[in-house]
Amino acid sequence: MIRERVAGRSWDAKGSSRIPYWLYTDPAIFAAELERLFYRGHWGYVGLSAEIPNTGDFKRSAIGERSVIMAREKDGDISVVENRCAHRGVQFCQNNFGTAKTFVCPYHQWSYSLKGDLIGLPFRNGFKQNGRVNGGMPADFDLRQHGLTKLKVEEYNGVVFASFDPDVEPLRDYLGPAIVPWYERVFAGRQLAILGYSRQRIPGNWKLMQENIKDPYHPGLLHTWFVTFGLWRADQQSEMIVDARGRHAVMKSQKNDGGAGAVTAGVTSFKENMKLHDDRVLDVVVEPWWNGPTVTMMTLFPTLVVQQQVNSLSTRHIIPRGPNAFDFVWTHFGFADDDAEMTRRRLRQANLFGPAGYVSADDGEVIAFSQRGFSQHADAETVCELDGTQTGGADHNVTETLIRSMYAYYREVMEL
Amino acid sequence: MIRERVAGRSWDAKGSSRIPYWLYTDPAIFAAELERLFYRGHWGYVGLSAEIPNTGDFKRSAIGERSVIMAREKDGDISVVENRCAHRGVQFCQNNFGTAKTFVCPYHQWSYSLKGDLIGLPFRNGFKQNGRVNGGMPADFDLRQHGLTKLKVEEYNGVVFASFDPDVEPLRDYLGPAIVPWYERVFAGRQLAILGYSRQRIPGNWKLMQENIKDPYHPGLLHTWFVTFGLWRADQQSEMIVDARGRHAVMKSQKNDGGAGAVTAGVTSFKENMKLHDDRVLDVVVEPWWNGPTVTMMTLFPTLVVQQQVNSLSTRHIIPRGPNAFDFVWTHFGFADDDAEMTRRRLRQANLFGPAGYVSADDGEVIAFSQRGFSQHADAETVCELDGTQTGGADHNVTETLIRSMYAYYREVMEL
Amino acid sequence: MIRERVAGRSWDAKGSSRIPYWLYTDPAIFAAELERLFYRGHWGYVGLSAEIPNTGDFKRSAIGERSVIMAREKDGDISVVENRCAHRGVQFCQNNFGTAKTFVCPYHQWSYSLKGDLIGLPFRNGFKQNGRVNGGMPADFDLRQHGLTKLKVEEYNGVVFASFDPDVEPLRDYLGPAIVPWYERVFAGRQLAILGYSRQRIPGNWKLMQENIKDPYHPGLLHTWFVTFGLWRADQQSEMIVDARGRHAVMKSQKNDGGAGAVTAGVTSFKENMKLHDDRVLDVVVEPWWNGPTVTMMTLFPTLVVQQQVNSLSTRHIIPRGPNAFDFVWTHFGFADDDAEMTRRRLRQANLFGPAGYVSADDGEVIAFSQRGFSQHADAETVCELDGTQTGGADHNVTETLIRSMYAYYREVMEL
Amino acid sequence: MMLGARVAAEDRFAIEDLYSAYAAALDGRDYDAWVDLFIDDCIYAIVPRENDDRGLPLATLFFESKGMLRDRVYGITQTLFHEPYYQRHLITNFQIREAADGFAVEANYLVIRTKANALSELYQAGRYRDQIVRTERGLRYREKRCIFDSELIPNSLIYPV
Amino acid sequence: MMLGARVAAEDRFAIEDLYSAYAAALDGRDYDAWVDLFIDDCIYAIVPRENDDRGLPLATLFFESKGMLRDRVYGITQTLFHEPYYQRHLITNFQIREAADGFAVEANYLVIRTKANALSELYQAGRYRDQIVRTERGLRYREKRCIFDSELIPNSLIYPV
Amino acid sequence: MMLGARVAAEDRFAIEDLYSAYAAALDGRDYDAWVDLFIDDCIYAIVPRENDDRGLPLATLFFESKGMLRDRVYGITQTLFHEPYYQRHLITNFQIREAADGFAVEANYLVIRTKANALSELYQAGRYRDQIVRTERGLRYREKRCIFDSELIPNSLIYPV
Ligand code: FES
Ligand code: FES
Ligand code: FES
Ligand SMILES: [Fe+3]
Ligand SMILES: [Fe+3]
Ligand SMILES: [Fe+3]
Repeated sequence: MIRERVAGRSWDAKGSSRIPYWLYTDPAIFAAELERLFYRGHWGYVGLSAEIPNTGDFKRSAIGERSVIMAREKDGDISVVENRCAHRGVQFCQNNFGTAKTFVCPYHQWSYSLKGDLIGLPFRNGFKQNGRVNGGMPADFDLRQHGLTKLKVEEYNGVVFASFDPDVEPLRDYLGPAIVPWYERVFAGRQLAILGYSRQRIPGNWKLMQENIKDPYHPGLLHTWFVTFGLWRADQQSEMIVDARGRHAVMKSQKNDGGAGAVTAGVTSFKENMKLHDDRVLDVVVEPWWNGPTVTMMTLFPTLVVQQQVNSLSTRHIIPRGPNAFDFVWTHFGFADDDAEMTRRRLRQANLFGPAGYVSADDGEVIAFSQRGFSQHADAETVCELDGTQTGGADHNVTETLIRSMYAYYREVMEL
Repeated sequence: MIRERVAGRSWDAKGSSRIPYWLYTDPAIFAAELERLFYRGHWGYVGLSAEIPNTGDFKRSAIGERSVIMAREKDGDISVVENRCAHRGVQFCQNNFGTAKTFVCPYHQWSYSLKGDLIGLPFRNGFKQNGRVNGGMPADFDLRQHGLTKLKVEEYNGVVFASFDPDVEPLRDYLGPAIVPWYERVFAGRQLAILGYSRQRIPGNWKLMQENIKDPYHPGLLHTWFVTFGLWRADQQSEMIVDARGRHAVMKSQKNDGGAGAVTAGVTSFKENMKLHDDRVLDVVVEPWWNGPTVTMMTLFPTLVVQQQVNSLSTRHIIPRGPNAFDFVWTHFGFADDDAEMTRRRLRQANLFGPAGYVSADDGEVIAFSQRGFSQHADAETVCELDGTQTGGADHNVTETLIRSMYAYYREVMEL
Repeated sequence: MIRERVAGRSWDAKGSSRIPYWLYTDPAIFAAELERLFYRGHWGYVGLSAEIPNTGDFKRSAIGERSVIMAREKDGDISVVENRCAHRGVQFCQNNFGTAKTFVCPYHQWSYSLKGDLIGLPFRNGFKQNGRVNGGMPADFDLRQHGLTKLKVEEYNGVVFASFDPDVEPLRDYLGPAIVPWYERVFAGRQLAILGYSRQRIPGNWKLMQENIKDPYHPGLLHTWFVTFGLWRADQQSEMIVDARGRHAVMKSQKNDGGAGAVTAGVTSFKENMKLHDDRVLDVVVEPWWNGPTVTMMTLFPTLVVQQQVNSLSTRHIIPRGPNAFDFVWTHFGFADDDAEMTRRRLRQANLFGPAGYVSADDGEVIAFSQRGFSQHADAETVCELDGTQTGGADHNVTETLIRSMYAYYREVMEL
Repeated sequence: MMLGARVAAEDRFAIEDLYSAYAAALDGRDYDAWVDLFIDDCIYAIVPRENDDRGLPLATLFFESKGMLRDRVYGITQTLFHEPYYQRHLITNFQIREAADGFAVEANYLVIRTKANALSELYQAGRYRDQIVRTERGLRYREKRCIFDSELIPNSLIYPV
Repeated sequence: MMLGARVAAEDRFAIEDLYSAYAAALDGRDYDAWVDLFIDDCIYAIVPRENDDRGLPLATLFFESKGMLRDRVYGITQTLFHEPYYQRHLITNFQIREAADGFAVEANYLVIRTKANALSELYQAGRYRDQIVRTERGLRYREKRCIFDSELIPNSLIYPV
Repeated sequence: MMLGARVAAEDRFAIEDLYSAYAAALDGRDYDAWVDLFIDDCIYAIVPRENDDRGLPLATLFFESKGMLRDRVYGITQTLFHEPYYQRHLITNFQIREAADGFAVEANYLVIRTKANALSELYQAGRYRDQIVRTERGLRYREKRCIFDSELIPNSLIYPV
């Protein structure tokens, strides 16, 4: 009966190391995910505070399949509302960025405050003509009942999260004590500087991107640059950190000099003699705030990835587009007090990332290939059993435990 | 159980002033609409008699999702048949206009009269070879059982309507006494002259266009030209006329000189200082047959809009393309006895209408934005309560009563 | 209850001469077809042995909606495996043709033999670091349980067939004694020479192509070249051969000189005065192996058409793309011992075939028109009653018996 | 067929430059620059190919003076609410014929439309049929007719093509 | 690479005009004008890029004389039943090399297809590989090979590209 | 507006040839030929139009030397696993301005992508903003910026555009 509630599907395998393909392709499962993972009980990434520095600035964003707007109010606070008119449903905001005093819906000019309150509407009290009043809204029409959907909002050291669920737990509790220190390592409250955006539509299920960044097994195998130049591989000091619920994670590691070794034996993607003609792309400079790790890849379930890979920093926003695709929006940033050299460095290293990046273009490709594999064999299942079938963290990167942890949590919340 | 018949949906709200979003997005609802609104009990617009002046002329058109052909027969009558071969389903006609003596299906050359009767087919009686007969259709094969689907047809003062339902009421009864006079005001039997076509595919549910032309609230708010130049606004003598069933309507009004006034207070789309560099687009000349109103916008449920806006005349054909889109085909016309000046005038004023028109391009835009809003929040509902929750006509335009009237009728026919 | 199993549909008409439109458009029916016709109990065409002449050569192909790879192993045998990694589902092969020693999945470098056995995977036994072993697969992980899906394969005189069903009957039994002689007439074991490929995506249900090549009624009516030049028409000695199950068929005939006759009376596609400006396209030379027939069109249910039309030879591979489309891949071939003249002749005659061919471009068109007809009237049915309602073969071509035979078999297997 | 018509190199280049400026103005959203490419007494029409083929006079947009072009610019920047989109023009395969005081030019065009957060889409393909005149400011359009194949317009047409 | 090859301005213009006439003829459905752009002893081939890349001789269409072109015109106007569609050609980025009695020319092309009551669609992208000769009637095609990327043809190919 | 800028015929042709060679190199997968069209000390950037419009410095790819171009060629041929695809470029409507030691050139471009067993798709539309210099080997790119409208990239961008 619970099963009924989730698309009449039943996940028979025990544990979370065998994931049925239909979990990635079934529209009914996807609909249930929107309800249970995106709109209820979870926080969604909306943007960076630095994107709307001034009063009235707004950014159009999304949580799940719903368009939302984050705006900077007079008091400096940030509000997030759904981009949908209370009158007849118009998605009134059609710009990704802008500045406004109020939101006015074009169709009939109902106007809302940036907070989402309905301020007024034309002819609410009718129109006087020949000494009589025509039309108007019913006497009992209550503006307060017809505002925009207001989301719960938390800005946490420069990052804005929101939730359609008024009862969602506080953000720090949501992240949990295991994740918070790593979150605050990157977002310590320093003023951020936006470097720019990359956008891609990946023809695969959104969960595959969460898996990808919870998968420390693949970087040293799929990505030549990682294994060859030692940015990520099995012979490094790594740690896999996960929150108590198993949904969020941090993969941290320490780069080494790369080159041949036990770790590269038989790895076709390793290129022993590879030399860059211009290695400024890898001109890494240690930053004091790193305190050791050269890379921390953070997955904040379900909508966000936070990347620190040497000097390159970005948030990556997951916006699902049905079960078979998602948009992946990269916001590269630095710090307001970076000098020109450091900014140039971050921009150069950005060549490794994004839809064309040396170590991420192929992530989008393999995700697409997985989705195709799923579509051709609905009842098969993946096998995520590297390092066993247990969940939780690990002090090395030869493991799929973070993926198992996520799906253990997923089964619980999805009641599957 | 009735509910079962209509997609297992239940519309709980009372009355017709709150419309659930799923009514615009659910494929099962759409399938039921095709059956109950497009193929049974209703008349559909097919074209204008002037489009097929000569014997054998045909026009390919559509009702709902079915391709139909209207043709001029020898006796001058007009027949309408479904564009689908009785043999193996081929949509045999692949031109929007043409002239033919018979319809011949390309696949096996079954041939039909313009009336839709099966005239003959190759080797019906087999083929004689070596003194014996090969193949042929069974002895009991009855040509009369294998004609094209013939639709019921009525031509009414130059406009051709058809129905898949042989039991549909006569067209004049269908329109009803409240609508007929306004219909005959535009279509008085004068010979029409076709000026040309505009076609657009609007990514929204077909009902949104019926709403748009039953919505006298928006023109003076969304459309700068209307409010600024006084073509349509709240401070005019208007009347909202509706048939007894609530499905058809006429919005009539009388232009004024526009300019600032109570009606423009706080209306951002009003541009007080707007002056046209070349106002020939608004060179309006009163025509005797108007008898007062400068504009009558007629909605003939479910497939047609008839526009008279000053000197510009058009029929607008609604052809649904699934729940999320429809094609909107404009046929601009004048009268055979228009002089060159009047024809030029109608063509100039056409700049206000169609996919690029100053007062209609944005209708397509807001309809698309509504559809997006609906898709992101399946269980919300629109609020059409301007001027109350009652149905019926009105003697002003500050009202959403025509929309409520249409949905009251809709609930009845859809048993929702 | 059986009905439940097949999409809750019920085919009420008796026999197989009236085919309901929903059989061509219902996604649930299509899903059942994949299971029952493409993945179970049937053989699917994969390619020609001549396409992978050398050890390690592979070709990517498809059966139903599953991507498969056929490869030439060291021992010269041909293996066929599903293109889907056992780890996390990646469609690892992204080239239509190539040469490989092993298949390596890019994501985590699991590597497989061409036979589909899992050879190894990185860090299977974990990675030794600081005197301890990190990760690795569970002790009980059995490589043999995690190979690629291996298909049953038979190469039959140069043509490769495969099946996902290990219990499928032997290929010769599958074809049956009525078909085998005609199969072996074209594929006698002579070395084939690949001339090239044509690919088209036809917006119609895959069964319509099987019907088209089981339909000897249309060629002399739809295709001007056939009736005019006598390549195929009703006044020829033809034979319709069908296997015992009714699923496979051969349409054979003997060209004549064409021109006017009883057979062309009233056939609009016949062009009495048509003369080619350059008739080298029809420079036909009889080949000894024909033993009479100038044309044999073979349909091997459900995936293959084999064409011999005078000197032009091709296999045509049917790859369904949902209920409303299929890809149609033509592989034109000759024989390794053809002289240059004969090769040029086959290439010239190829102008009659493929997506642009004089006698096949319009087959794709009418199939698309049928699909449109089906979509607009879900509950109508086709009428395939030329030459009666019986099934089985015929000694003439004025018949739809082969189509009826196929659907009699179809109803049995689909339990409809 | 215009094939082989002789036009001076200078003129060919000037004509190509005019079209490049036209594309750059629209794609760069510099609508005043766009207006500036027409003479005062000009015609600008966007016409579905079917109307043109069948001799039907209706245009999707029909402007008879530079004033009307200015009014359209006002409309798309101030009055027509719409979802903004990028345009990208590809104008190719010119056919040039000398005319009384300038040139009759035809060319094929393709407009790509890109909306925020969406894939680029093929918006409109068609043919320009233009009259170009010499002015002291260089070549300008006296008449520009955009006959478009893409008769089923994807929702709306806001900007000039 | 052809980069830098010197070709007289006159010739460049004449070649561009030939391609413009080619596009205008096909897009305007003037098939006789299209045939007229070839010499009698010509070759016209439409070839999937994969066959060309892999040295496979099969063409989608392969004509070896002007007669065969005429037969095709008869086919598309009289015998091949099909849903009619508009074509719109964009031919760009010419690479021209002088040859014995004319020129070897390559260019990229894109064909947009538009059917009635449907949106325009990207039909075929590819590259022309042509041999052009001087005749007293001007430049004409001796050989035209259309090597197309769009190997998966959207149903059928009726008209020349 | 560049309208009317005077550029010698020779130079216009040489510039067009450079772009034709550029398109031919990429579409023909001759990546060494592509690299060869740049000077050693060059800049090659692929930039989303929104970043360019808003003054944000991030590029999708940003290369500052011929060495980096060579490294990209190594990447796409040796290290980046991807589904191979054809590219087809259409580069049109040049705007040319004389500059110190060469030319500043802008042009519109469209790239069509075709993958095996799939229909061709509109991959990227945008505008080139380039600096071209004279070298003894002919014209070469000193700087090439590809500002693309198609900000939502259909999965990945592997090859140069
Ligand atoms: S829909 Fe927004 S104001 Fe009416
Ligand atoms: S399908 Fe129409 S004649 Fe056979
Ligand atoms: S998915 Fe193939 S190796 Fe991991
Ligand atoms: Fe990765
Ligand atoms: Fe309106
Ligand atoms: Fe056929």
